Amino acid sequence: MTGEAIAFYALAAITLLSGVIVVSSPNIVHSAVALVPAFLGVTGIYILLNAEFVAGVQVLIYAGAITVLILFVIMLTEGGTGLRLQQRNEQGTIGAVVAAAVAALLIAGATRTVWTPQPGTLATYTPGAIGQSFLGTNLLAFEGTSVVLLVSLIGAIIIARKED
Amino acid sequence: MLLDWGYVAVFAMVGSGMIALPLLVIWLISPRSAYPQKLETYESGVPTIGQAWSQFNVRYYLFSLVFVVFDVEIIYLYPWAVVGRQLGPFAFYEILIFLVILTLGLVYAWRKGALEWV
Amino acid sequence: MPWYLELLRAIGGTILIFSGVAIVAAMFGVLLERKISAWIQSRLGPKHVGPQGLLQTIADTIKLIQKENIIPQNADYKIFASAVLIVPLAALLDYVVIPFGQTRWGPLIFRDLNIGVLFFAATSSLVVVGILMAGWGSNNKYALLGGLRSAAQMVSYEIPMALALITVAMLAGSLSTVTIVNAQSHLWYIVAQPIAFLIFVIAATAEVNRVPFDLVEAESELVAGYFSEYSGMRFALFQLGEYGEMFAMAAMAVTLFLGGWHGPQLLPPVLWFVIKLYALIFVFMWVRWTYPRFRIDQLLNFSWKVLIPVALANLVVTAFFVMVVHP
Amino acid sequence: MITLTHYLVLSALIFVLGLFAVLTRRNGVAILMGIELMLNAANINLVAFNKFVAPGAMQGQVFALIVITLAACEAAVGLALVLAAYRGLETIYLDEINLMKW
Repeated sequence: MTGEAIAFYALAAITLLSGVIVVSSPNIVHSAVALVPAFLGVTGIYILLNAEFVAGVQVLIYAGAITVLILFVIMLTEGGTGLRLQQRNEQGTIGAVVAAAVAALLIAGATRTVWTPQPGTLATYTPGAIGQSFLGTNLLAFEGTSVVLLVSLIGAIIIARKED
Repeated sequence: MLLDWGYVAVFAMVGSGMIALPLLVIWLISPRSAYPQKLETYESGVPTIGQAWSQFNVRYYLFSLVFVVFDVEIIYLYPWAVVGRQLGPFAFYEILIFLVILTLGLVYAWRKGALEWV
Repeated sequence: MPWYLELLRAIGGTILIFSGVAIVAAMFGVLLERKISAWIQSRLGPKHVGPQGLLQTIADTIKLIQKENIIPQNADYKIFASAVLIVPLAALLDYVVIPFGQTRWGPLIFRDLNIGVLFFAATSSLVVVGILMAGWGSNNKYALLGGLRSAAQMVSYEIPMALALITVAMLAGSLSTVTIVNAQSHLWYIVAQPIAFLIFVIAATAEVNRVPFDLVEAESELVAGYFSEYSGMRFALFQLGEYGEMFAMAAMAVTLFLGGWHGPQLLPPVLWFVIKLYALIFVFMWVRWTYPRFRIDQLLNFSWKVLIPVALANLVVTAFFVMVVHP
Repeated sequence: MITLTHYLVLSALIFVLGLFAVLTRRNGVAILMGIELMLNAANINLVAFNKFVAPGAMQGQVFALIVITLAACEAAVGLALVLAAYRGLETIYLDEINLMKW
């Protein structure tokens, strides 16, 4: 087994195991904390895929910001008082069946399709190259995200604030 | 490049081992003389009242909300900063539009009092 | 190089950095802090263990190892215990990208990553999660309040810090720390970017929760903040994380603004780096024992209404000069 | 040898975990966590296709960054909704928020 394979399977195991904790833990705080290793495992997968910059952003945004936001909301709403409550609705069985069906479909699709690579050598994905792409080809998407960020900031503030 | 990150992975793994080592040592050698009072939550010496896990004020959320939006904005500035010099004035005007739009968000949050600790 | 040599090299480097940080930053840093505070307050400080009290921290460590290992019965054990691992690890990961000096074989750095500065920002943002976990897991009112305050404070000051980092990265045209240091061989960036330097140092002080931004662990209000319930070696590991983070922030400031290892030929580069590092650490400690504590609204206002607008304006002006005036 | 298929299967599994959380959890915050997992799975696909199918291009990574941005916005607004629901209805259990069903 090559180093890449070992790394892939180890990262996949970390991600999936912590994902299972996120999905199944009866304690919502444990779920939120288990998100951190799940995100870090995905970060490792990005690195295996030569996407260094995306990996750095993943840690900064997901592990460092979104998790904090989620933990804050848990502490602001139910805190530890939700421990005794039922965390799963009555759709457990149906949900499992649907999830398994979707998994079978996706995996079948992924394994049976033959992907033909386009010609071209692997680009070096430095931050600089990503910057070139954002300021060149993808300029509209780049400026568009600023509008999305502005709108979601305003919307979230309006929703979260008390009505005066 | 993968070699670099292999180093980082080794750093993280060996590092966690080195942090866990003193914990193992104290688990082996530390004295154990637990009696119930010692295991109580510290509350300035008086008996503990209730759980700490209760609800907190929404203002913490507003700050972390504005933080998340600005943190996301900042990730776009890193690649821009690296190539800015090569691209010249064009890059500057592009980012100026981006920053002006987001500064509107900061101004809005400021005016609406989302940045006030009340 | 064959893979097992690389592996040995990586493990050796890790052990070197960890023990180095534990001894230089945590043990010596605590001693330095006590000596400097004593000097500022016209006291003597630790004096009995070893010559001039030099061995005081070693004695303290031995004491902490012998302490009982208490976990409060109301605590959430899993979260309580894993927070101890996360905080020091996140603090020490910062050292991966810090170039300590220059040797004949190249820069003395654990690994020169392409995204060095971003890596630094990302790992130091992980500390917040560890602190929230410590505060939550303890199930103690002081600890939870300290953890929440700390998280609100640290996230607020992450943004001006990142803006200062980006300003420097723009001048050097790279995120790699070695490239940034090499770009300063003629002119240190503190000369070109005094405002960014000030912002970085202020934000760094807040990130490591030191006075005047220490209301996270304000002794008179919150006992010890998020680590109130941690005793013995666990307490020591939090101290390691805290001092490790402080030295990492100072080392990053040296790397970005004070020319890293550059200096006149009189001394070897590593020594220059250490001298600058300790000069900055001295400033941190001097500030701690001189200024009173902020109130939380002042603290958050200062970040959002002063530092962030100033940092943004500084960034735009710098970008104007870099990209429009001298492209 | 790790191929594109390995990454696709991994991302399918993560996606399904997220989907399961969305379908069966009662807590609004837990559902948002499931959505975050699903977005992560989509991102793995984007980056993996970028590397294996279109190696010369940049688009996969660029759009991964945009998806991360949108995920952050989604989390901010979604959690604000949870907070508002908690303030107004005093519950964040979505099956108890059923005023409109009457």
